[in-house]
Amino acid sequence: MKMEKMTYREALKQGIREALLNDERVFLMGEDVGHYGGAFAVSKGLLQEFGADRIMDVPLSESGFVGAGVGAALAGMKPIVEVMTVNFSLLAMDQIINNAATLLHMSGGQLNVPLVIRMGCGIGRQLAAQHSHSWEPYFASVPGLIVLSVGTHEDARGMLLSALKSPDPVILFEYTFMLNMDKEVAPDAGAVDITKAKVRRDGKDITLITYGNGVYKSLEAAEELSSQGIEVEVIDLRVLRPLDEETLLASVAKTHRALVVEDAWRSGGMAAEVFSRIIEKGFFELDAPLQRLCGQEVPIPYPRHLEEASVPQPQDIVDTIRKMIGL
Amino acid sequence: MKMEKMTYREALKQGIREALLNDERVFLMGEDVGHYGGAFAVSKGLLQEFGADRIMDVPLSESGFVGAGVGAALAGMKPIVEVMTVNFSLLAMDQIINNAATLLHMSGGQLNVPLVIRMGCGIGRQLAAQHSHSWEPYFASVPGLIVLSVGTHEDARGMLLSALKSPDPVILFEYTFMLNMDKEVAPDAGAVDITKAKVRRDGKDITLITYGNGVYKSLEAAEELSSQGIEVEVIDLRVLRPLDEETLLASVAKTHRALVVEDAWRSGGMAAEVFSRIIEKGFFELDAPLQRLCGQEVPIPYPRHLEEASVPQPQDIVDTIRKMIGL
Amino acid sequence: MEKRIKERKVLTGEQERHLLYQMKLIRRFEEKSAEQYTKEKIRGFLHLYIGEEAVAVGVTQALSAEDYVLSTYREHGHALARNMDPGSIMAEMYGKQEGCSKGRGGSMHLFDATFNFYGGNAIVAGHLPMAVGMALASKKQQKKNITCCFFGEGAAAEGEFHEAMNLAALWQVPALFICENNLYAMGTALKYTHAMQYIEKKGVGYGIDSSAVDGMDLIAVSKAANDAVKYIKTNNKPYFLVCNTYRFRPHSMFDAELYRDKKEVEEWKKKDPIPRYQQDLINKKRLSKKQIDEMDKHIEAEINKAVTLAEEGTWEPVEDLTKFVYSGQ
Amino acid sequence: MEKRIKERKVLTGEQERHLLYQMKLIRRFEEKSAEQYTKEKIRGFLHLYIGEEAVAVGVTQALSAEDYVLSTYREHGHALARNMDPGSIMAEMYGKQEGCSKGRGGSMHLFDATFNFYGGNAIVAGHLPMAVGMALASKKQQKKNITCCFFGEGAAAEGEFHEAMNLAALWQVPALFICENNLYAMGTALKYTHAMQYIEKKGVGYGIDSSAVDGMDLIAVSKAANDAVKYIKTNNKPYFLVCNTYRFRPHSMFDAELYRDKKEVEEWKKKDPIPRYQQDLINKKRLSKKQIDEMDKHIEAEINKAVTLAEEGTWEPVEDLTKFVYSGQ
Ligand SMILES: Cc1ncc(C[n+]2csc(CCOP(=O)(O)OP(=O)(O)O)c2C)c(N)n1
Ligand SMILES: Cc1ncc(C[n+]2csc(CCOP(=O)(O)OP(=O)(O)O)c2C)c(N)n1
Ligand SMILES: [Mg+2]
Ligand SMILES: [Mg+2]
Repeated sequence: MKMEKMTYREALKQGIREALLNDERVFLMGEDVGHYGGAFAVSKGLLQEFGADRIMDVPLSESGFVGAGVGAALAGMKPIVEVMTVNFSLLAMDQIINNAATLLHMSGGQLNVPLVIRMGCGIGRQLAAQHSHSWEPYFASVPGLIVLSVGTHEDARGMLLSALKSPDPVILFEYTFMLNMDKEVAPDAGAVDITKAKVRRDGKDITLITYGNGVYKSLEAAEELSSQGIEVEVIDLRVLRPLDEETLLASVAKTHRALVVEDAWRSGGMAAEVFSRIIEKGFFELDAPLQRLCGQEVPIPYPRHLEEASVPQPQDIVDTIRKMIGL
Repeated sequence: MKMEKMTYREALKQGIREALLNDERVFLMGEDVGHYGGAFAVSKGLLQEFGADRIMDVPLSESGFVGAGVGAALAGMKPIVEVMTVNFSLLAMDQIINNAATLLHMSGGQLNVPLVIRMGCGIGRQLAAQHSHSWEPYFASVPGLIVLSVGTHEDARGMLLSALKSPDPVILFEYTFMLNMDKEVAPDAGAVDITKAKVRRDGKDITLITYGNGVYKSLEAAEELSSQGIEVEVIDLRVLRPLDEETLLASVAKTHRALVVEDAWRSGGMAAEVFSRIIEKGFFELDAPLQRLCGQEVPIPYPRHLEEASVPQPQDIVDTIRKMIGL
Repeated sequence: MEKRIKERKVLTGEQERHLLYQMKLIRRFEEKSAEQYTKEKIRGFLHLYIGEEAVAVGVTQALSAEDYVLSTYREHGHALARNMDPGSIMAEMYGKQEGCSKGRGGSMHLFDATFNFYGGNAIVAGHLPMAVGMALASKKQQKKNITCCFFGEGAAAEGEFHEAMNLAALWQVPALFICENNLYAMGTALKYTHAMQYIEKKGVGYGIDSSAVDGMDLIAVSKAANDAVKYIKTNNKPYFLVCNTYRFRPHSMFDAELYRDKKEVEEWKKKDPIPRYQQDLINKKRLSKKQIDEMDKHIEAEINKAVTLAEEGTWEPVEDLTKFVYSGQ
Repeated sequence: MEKRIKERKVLTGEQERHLLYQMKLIRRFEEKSAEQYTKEKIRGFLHLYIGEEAVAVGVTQALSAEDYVLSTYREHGHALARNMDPGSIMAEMYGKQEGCSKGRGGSMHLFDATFNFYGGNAIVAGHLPMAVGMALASKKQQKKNITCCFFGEGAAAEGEFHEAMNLAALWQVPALFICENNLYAMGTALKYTHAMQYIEKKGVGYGIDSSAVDGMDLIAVSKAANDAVKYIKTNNKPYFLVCNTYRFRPHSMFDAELYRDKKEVEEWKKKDPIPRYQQDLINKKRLSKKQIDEMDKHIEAEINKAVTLAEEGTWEPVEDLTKFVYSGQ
């Protein structure tokens, strides 16, 4: 496949564009997706290309337009609803959990909700306590949802397309921190598999499990460790719900040690659930306690040095793994 | 101390009454707390006793009145805000997380929010998918909140009083399933310690960690197991945030096995976090994998038999522990 | 509603009798439900619509089969007015697989896609945004149907009401918002819920035309609903209709009714829409004593059939517990 | 606002010059902030208020020191009008410990309890319910202060606006809601945000008296705010004032302004409240050329002092990262 350098932003946009071209039922709605060009310029130009029926600017009313997305999905459309950032998602949480995730069940299987909700997510732009949240774990605990985390450019290009094939609601977390990052992507790369976690780097000494902003940070740390002779297997969870236990357990069965890295608050993060799955089915494979590097238990502070200290950095990963390996 | 038989409902009410008598700044506000007498009759008679300024009926507007509670707390009051049930709390989640839990930090320590939010919670009345939620874990993951789970009559009587002493926001989960249960309580029992988990039953063979609806169910199972010669140590977490690791670790160091029981959905439940704490600091004490009995990954169905199958029952606990012990 | 079309639909005697039949069916169905609740055949929350029948029937008669209907947890009336099978509703309340939601939902969650009946929502005002979205889909698909959304006056205090009304108006979607103002939200009287108690005035803030109607008068509701539907189809805009009504029964089976006077209830019972309409039809010679008897008998038979279906219905096996969480399970 | 008190406060020349001073201070402070942003001294989101100064200054002059003030992420103007120290604000934007929020908050989260300035809220409309609660507390405590809450026209589409307005009206709390209608919510024009674009009409649905004022005219805003405060204190009721204004700058430093015409911006700049008021004072002989120079010099000195304080400020040690999560840490 011919590869091309592309920002994460561009990869996301190409995914949306392809989705809009593929299926007339698809439309994008969200705050500032149209005239403004998207809060992070992801949808820039799409209004001009597809018109106001397919690229809908909505008022500030998260519960309202997410709920409208649920309704439109029920009635035969394939809405992509952008909640500008996860920070505002709490306002729509009732619609997501009590309606989107629950209607199929409450109706005894009659009503499925083929809705995709995209949210910018995460820390890293000095946006402070109300604008730097990592709430993937909340959504990942909800039966009825499929929860995806876009940790790489490949997934930025393809996950939306896969999500749109789902008859059930999908939450797609995108990471604003990565928007300007350039990587090689196949420009005609299509939908990706959204049932599996992915081994992003093979290794034999320890398993590092991560997602989202953690992926490139972990790969960076793994490179550094490799130069020190430690081979880290890096797994990108990708699908936060339902979790792909198999891939995790297979890796732990090989390395016998695991570290989970994430930006989300430590208590109740994805790491806790990953620990539990490994304990339940892979306990006797473990040579040492599982460890986690998570977000600090603090609302994210504004100053750069404190913001950086709030979430694991590549050097923290390197240091932790060296200790775990006994160096 | 003279004991008296009292329903869980009555114990809650006595707590609220005492709080109102103790401090003029305290007032109760929530949907139907006044004229209706409380959705579950907990506040029946209080409007008549304390008047409409202290017992305020509010319109259906969860974000509005919870936010008003935050504001009133900022301005020197001590509001007890009742969110009728946790099922409606998502509508107020932004106020709880982005304001109540975060203002102290964002303001650099200037603004504390001495707010208590009570919510009816849990499963057990055939109220189906939108009315049977167990979302303690969401709140327990939020820095800045103190999260309490009222699993016994003693705590029903005293926890609110303790919560009102906190300068920081407290979420108090009450369990509608227990409202009519009768137990012995000291009628003059006051505030309880809200920093510690509590060993509700001593045992040497296995540690059972639970909270909320799980407490009496677990004690019932423990009695049954005791008659079979297995001594279960039952720990009621009580304080879901910040978790009291010490009590957990001390028990595991004694029994070397642990089971966590809760009604909340399995993925991302409290059990996952409890597992993690034990793994991190007590891994080498463990003789066997930690196990958990949690809510099934399904919106709660209406029919009794399916509802019961959705959460762990005493018999499930007995069976699981027997297997864990190797019987 | 300046531009509202004044033209009236004239009903045949048969149609009129059918509306009476529907109101009576709802009434009897709910009385039976209360009985079955007392026998513990039905559990959970049961919210009766008794007293408000003219609203569901009057509004629903204005709709076509293609229109989408959404309602609250107090939705037996709407489901029956929509011609859903009483048996499938009773079975649902029993929690049986033969129920319209396969027993998963119970009283608060009636769904039947074949009748375009979309619930059965128990989060107050949670369905309003969904209704806007369904209407938006119709507009995008150039369908001719409208979306009709029922909710209480209590719901109008929720932020979702505000957001949904504004979105509907902005997008000019074919949505009919029906506020059933029964003066109470559980035990909280209108005056404690809204600073502006003429709910229809809330339309102003959204540029949505609105009106209020006596919800105890089937003829008035029917006319208002017909007008509203015409308005929506002619103007391609939403409409907001407030039906002022009253529930004769407690909020749910758990309610001790401490918040209202028995006398008030008795006063409202004098406005009972069923005897009123029945008398009206008798006066107009559209209904004979014999027809009434036949109707009542027919209803009794329907109710019995429904109960039998529910009684004989089957329990879903526990092994299927986690079905219906994802599609294709 | 029928019952509105018509009495006018007459300002002295000194007071008038102070208002001009405040507007200019805000303007220069923000121009400096933009500069410092470009130099990467300030990071995160920076939302400038330039163009809207008459609103913050006109409204705030009507308040007393005891009144509570809440605002949005676009709150430098309000903080400065409230007499908070420019240095503590600049230091906050630098992220230094000397900042008004100890550097934890940045531009979007200015707080200063000594000035009864309660932020600095970056969730749109999230502070409206809080404002109602603060006013409620004043009422319960029989304090005489009011709560003043600033927000944008975009915020008025959120459900929180609806809930807060209704609660304030129901409880009759002393709250002044100030909608700064600058015609855009980020890049979304008023017409895409509200079906009813006369925001003040939304008061009707809550039974809240309201009015709109030219927000580019300091005198008009001041009068309207004085009237509103009197109204609130006389009637023990909330009031809703819409100030129609415009932001001259992009929404934030990230905004490419694709959504509006340069010409539109230029048109609005002609209404700039600062030269307008300055000329007005000159015409009225309340202000001399010399006084203007002195004022400008003074402001320059203030700004320089603020920058120096920020530059010389200290970083919080990383070890303190988890401070301020719970009280007493
Ligand atoms: C968001 C939410 N808050 C609270 C409740 C509890 N509750 C159920 S019905 C009800 C009253 C609703 O009143 P109204 O909208 O007037 O409808 P009615 O029951 O009178 O038909 C309340 C408070 C709920 N189901 N959802
Ligand atoms: C709940 C929420 N949704 C979205 C955003 C992103 N956002 C920040 S400011 C803004 C526009 C607000 O417009 P308006 O209320 O008119 O205030 P203005 O910025 O014009 O002063 C948006 C959409 C947010 N901060 N909070
Ligand atoms: Mg009602
Ligand atoms: Mg604006």
